[in-house]
Amino acid sequence: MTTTPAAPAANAPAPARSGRKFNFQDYALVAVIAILIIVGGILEGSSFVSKDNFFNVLRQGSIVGVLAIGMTFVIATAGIDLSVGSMVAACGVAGGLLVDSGDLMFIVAALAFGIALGAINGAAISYGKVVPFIATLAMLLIARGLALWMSDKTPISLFSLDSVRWFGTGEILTIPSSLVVFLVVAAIGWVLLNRTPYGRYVVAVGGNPEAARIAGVKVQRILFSVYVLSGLCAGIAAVLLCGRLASASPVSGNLYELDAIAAVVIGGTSLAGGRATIVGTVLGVITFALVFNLLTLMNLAVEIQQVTKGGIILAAVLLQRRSS
Amino acid sequence: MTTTPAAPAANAPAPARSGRKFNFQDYALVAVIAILIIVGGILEGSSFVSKDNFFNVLRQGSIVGVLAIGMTFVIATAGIDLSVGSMVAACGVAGGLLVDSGDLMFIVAALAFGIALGAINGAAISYGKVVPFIATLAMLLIARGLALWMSDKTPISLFSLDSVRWFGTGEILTIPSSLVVFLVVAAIGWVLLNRTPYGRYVVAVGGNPEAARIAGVKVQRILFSVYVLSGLCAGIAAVLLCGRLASASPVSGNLYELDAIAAVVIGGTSLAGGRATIVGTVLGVITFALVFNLLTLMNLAVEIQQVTKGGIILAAVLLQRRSS
Amino acid sequence: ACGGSDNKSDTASTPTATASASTDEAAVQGASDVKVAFSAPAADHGWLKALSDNAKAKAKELGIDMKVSDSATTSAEQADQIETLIQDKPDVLVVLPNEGEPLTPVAQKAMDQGIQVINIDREFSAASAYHTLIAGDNYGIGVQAGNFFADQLKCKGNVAEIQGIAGISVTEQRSQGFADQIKKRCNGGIKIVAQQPADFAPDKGLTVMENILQKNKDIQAVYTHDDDMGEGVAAAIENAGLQDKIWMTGAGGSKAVMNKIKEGSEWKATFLYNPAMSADAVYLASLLGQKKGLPGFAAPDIPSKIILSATTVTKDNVDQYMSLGF
Amino acid sequence: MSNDAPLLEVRGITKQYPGVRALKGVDFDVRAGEVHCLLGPNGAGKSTLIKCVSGVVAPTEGEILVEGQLLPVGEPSESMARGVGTIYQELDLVEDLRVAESIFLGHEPRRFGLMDRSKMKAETRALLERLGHADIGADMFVRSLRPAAQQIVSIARALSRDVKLLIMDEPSAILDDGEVEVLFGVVRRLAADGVGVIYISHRLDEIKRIGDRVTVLSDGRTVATGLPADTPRGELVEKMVGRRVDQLYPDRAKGSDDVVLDVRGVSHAPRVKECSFEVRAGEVVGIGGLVGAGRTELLRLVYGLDRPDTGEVYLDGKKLPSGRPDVAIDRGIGLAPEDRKSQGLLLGWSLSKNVSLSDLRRFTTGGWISLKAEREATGEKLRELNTVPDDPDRITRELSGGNQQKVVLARWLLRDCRVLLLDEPTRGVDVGAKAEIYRLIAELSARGIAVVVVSSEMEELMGLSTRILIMREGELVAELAGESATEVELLSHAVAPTDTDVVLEETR
Ligand SMILES: Nc1ncnc2c1ncn2[C@@H]1O[C@H](COP(=O)(O)OP(=O)(O)OP(=O)(O)O)[C@@H](O)[C@H]1O
Ligand SMILES: Nc1ncnc2c1ncn2[C@@H]1O[C@H](COP(=O)(O)OP(=O)(O)OP(=O)(O)O)[C@@H](O)[C@H]1O
Ligand SMILES: [Mg+2]
Ligand SMILES: [Mg+2]
Repeated sequence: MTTTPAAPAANAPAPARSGRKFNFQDYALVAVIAILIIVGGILEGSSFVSKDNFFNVLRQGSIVGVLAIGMTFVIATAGIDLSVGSMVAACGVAGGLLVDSGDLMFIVAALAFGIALGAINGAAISYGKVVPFIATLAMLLIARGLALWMSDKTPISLFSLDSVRWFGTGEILTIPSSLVVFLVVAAIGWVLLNRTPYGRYVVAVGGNPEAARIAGVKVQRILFSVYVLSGLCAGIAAVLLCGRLASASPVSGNLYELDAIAAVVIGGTSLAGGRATIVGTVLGVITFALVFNLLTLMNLAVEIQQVTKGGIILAAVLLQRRSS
Repeated sequence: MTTTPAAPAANAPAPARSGRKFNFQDYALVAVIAILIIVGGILEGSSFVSKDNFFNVLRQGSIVGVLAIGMTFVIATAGIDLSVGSMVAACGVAGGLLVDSGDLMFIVAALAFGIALGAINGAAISYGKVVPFIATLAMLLIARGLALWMSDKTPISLFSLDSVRWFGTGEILTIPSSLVVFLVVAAIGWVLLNRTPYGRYVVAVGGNPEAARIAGVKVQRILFSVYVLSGLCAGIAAVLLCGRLASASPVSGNLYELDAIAAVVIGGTSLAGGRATIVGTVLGVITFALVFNLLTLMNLAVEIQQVTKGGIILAAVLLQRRSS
Repeated sequence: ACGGSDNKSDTASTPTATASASTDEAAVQGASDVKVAFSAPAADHGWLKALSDNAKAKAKELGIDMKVSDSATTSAEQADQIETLIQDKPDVLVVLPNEGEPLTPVAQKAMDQGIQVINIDREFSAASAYHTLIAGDNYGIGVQAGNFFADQLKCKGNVAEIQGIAGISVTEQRSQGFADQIKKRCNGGIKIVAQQPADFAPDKGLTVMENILQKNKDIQAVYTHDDDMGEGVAAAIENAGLQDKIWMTGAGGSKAVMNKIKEGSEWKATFLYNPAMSADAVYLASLLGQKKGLPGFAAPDIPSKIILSATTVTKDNVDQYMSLGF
Repeated sequence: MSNDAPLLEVRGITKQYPGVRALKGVDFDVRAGEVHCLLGPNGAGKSTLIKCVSGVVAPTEGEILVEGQLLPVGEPSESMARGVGTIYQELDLVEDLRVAESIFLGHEPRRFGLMDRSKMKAETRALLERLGHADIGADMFVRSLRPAAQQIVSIARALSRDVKLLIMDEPSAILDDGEVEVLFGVVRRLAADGVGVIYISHRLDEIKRIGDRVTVLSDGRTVATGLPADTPRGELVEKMVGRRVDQLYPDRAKGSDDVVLDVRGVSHAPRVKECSFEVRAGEVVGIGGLVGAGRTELLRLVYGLDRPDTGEVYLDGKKLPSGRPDVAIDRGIGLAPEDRKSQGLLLGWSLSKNVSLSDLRRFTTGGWISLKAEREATGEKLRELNTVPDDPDRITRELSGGNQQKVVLARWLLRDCRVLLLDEPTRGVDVGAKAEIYRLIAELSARGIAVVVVSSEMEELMGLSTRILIMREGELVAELAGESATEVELLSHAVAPTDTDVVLEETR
């Protein structure tokens, strides 16, 4: 094989570009988290910096966290799913209708309902070619309406479902079970995204759908699937939430979509599609949960909390920019 | 602003090449609106199909409508402004603080505050390079926090401000004044977008920022400006809303951003940027206002309303697809 | 500014001395030793703000260093906040839950850990999840309103009902009480021709009412679930120039609305739902933390339920209640 | 399959785009083991034809047979399954993926349901080595590669499947001579193994080096088919353009004495090092060099798109602020970027809007754009360039590659520039249009405009330039007079001294 003299020039800047798995943005978020912990430690001492509280933070983050994993896939395709919050409520209520059939049926019903709603989103977007924003906005309304209607506008008590409640409040080797679920979902999400052909297709569809189609990727099928995935995650989140509250409330999950999207985006996944990181999403979820926890501990008035939270988000992202 | 006779004249050449300007999507929305009116007429008769009610619908739509005009520019650059709802509340309260200084000061303060908040958004996004979603999400929190803080969480009565109230409740030649304001804003927006270099630049930045920069467009300045514009529109919307309520409430404007974005997107402006239509936005606003009005008139239970609203949105967009 | 904290070491060392003092003072004196935590949904609305403020003011008055969390906008968030609060092991936890049902488990958890829970307003679904409930009477508001409408309209006419947030107990109870009472009193004489939620938001109240007025020109009165939201409804009525034809009522008891009732306007009444109940709750917490009963009560323990009556405030008695307005 | 049945047979294909009939009944065939060249002017329908075969677009009428069997249309995965591998004209990679992932997208080797990444990487390395580019790392992101390297990845991708028919749509447009030679080696070997190849190019000299047969397409029809590859160049050109192109290059620009553009010691690590040069009014300065020498980056620095680490640019003796292309334009500089698709054009816009973007103020009175004046002026410029179509309301995306290039040029014709920077202005442009662009450059310089042309075609530089600058690894290493320069001379400066002999040997 002849190597032409021109060849070496092609890779000149290459080395700098390689080790990009754990990228700058991730590092920056780790820094943000570290700063939050230090500041929190100074301001609030051991009520903030303690194993107990950290588990508490992580357990709190796990519900939005599960949604954010599904959302990462959706956003990787340059889509968006505004309906996850409402779907959480609808899935919980759907399971709650079967409260007398026991724990397993609750879980099956919640997940199945999530998959079904997600499939409607997916069908409208991939086959119906409706813009994701509009399709999932419609689903936001529909799922909330269904939740209210199925529950007759009253929370359903799940006090009798011990296993479901365990998901919200139990522990595995001192680790909160909802955190374990979140980590498992995140791990599966990571493998799916980074180690399977499916994950490559998702990113490819988001990055350049036409190029993906040319390469033989079934673009519509991939688009459809990510919304189903997001619906499934809503079902899982519903189980965690209902377990935590021991009831299925039709008004729960409100605005979770914003939290989930924000966590995904701050983690470094691009809303324009084509770039996705599960590690970043997990860090994003932790960042938001920490900020929320810290502000609660500091006991600031709600308006000051809001301004501070907004300021921290801006600062965190600006810090990311700086470092990358 | 003087209306020169040149205005209609310059419009003239359009018909010759109109194929592109008033596109299929717009026609489809006109069809959707027609269907809504027919269905509404059948179901609700003259309480729906009446000049009074149509003016009512349009007056109600005008607040979100003004926001949607600003949002059209933002989305044309492939951005998004989640903060408009909160900014409306903050602008109203900012004006309300000056309630004793009279109508003019109220209006000046509301608009100035909107411009200021918009400028913060714009600076963070264009110069700080923060993703619009995150920057305006932060502003959503900050503006709401400011509104609560400045108002001490209590609505401020604006009963004494007759001119401000006129914007909400007055009429010009039997046309509700807030509708007139909306139409004027829309007309200015249309001219700006379609007939001035600025509008071209906005769409160019959304379509291909790199190509726009190479062609000499000052990309950052344009990005900055659209958020200022959106902030200004929030200020105008605040004047209309406060005028109607005769008070400035810190909790008002909640979720207006979703309504505004939905109206823009259903109107045919692409969330990916590079394509924008003011006519579509106006039609989108009217569509949503009609749906809401009809559902309220029908006095359906809230859960059924939500499901129906979601269904109508989906159907409307699917109809658009079909016809284009 | 309050004596309680000055005497802190005294009271702690000589508990018998306080017992001989008047019960009320005794409560105040020992209060600063009681660790109280307070949780309520985000105080971004007039009534909730008043509720939080009253609790904080009372705590200050009693010299209690009270941990407060009042920024949750969802039940799950509030559950999280309560989890955070009980990590501090307070003696008493005062909670106004966003929703009763979903927050019962955390309250139960607190009780199980030996933290006494005082439940404000929205009742937990298990009696074991709280020591004492102090609440306004949402169903009672509906009933009072039903009575007021029945009297004013002489059991004949069309009314509209502007509700709060669909699917939460406050809304459902205020609605149910009203429906039940007018049915009972008038048996169909009063018709609810429109019934729509407006999420406790004035701007939504305005829009919803405007639409309702388009169709229902023959409404005589409007029953609204909240004073703040009602202001939007009132604006719709005034904007349509119907303030002489349609009257309305609120709920809660804000100063602004009481003033309007006094002036004479479309506002005819509001139904007290007194946010001072949180102050009472904090006071009860201070007693509970010291294991004392209610002064003047024979029972040695705090009652398990205190339901405040839903007083009807009209032009006739508004002056009497003005000071309670928020 | 018997040897005489063609590998590919296209029968009566037509393709109707909204408003355009791109193919008007084309018959075409490829035999196993041959390299069939497809020629034709811009917009002839070459890309459309091969897209029908590869399944990217569905033909309106007609049928396609592969090995005698009907091919389902409009489904890329079907075509690939039947052994059709395609290298498209426009880069078609997902830039967000890594090299190995791009190459195996859609047919990843798997193990236990997961991607077998080590196998993928090993095969990627083998493929890239075969193409002479062992230097492209399997783990690099496609986005981080130069266009030429991306093209190599595209080629590797087509070869990563078992192809029976390999389609190449202008693969050489952004490769340098050495890379093209390696590619030809690979193609020859594949053909020897019985693979049929369709080869599209505007570089006519390549035809006889690689091709067996030639088909000429023009305006959606086959105008000649089955020509031998050694058909004289003039004849091919005549068939394509419908006329003789006697003189490709107009008279050489003379230039004057007044320096318009003065670039002083501009550096931008690591691609541009201390470059200084002057351009005089009425002069055409060519910049040559190998692909990746840093020419594009140099133009970007002059234009103000990037900020130099050191150095200044003077226009008419006045310093240009760095990082301000808008100021550069105001002062009279224009740039036609190398990658028109991603940098030059808004593909969704009409031609008119694309042409006028840098000079909107001309049509604006009282803040109001006169659409009529805009359309007239831009239409005129498009016609001057013989753009097809020249309707200013057409959407740019729908134009063929060469015509899109003309739209970019029209923008700077509209604006009266003092200095024009043209980065590979004739890339992907047919001979006829090339001649027009050369004529245009000559006209502009005759009007006193200073023109800088970056090109990878040495012949073009020699034919056009008053002076030729040679860039190597970020430095300007030589200046030659356009009239007297020879290809060997240019090349010897362009490659590093130690490699000179090798290159001269290989390119002959
Ligand atoms: N998507 C499209 N929509 C409408 N017209 C199109 C589209 N794509 C191509 N065309 C038109 O079809 C014709 C053939 O284009 P094609 O790209 O096949 O030309 P080509 O021979 O490959 O030219 P070039 O040498 O410039 O690449 C042109 O007139 C072009 O404008
Ligand atoms: N390794 C690289 N990674 C990313 N972009 C690169 C790389 N090398 C070059 N580029 C970009 O690719 C384009 C061409 O590169 P450069 O300016 O180095 O070469 P050139 O001499 O213009 O060669 P070419 O013939 O490829 O245009 C420029 O836009 C440059 O910024
Ligand atoms: Mg082509
Ligand atoms: Mg180049």
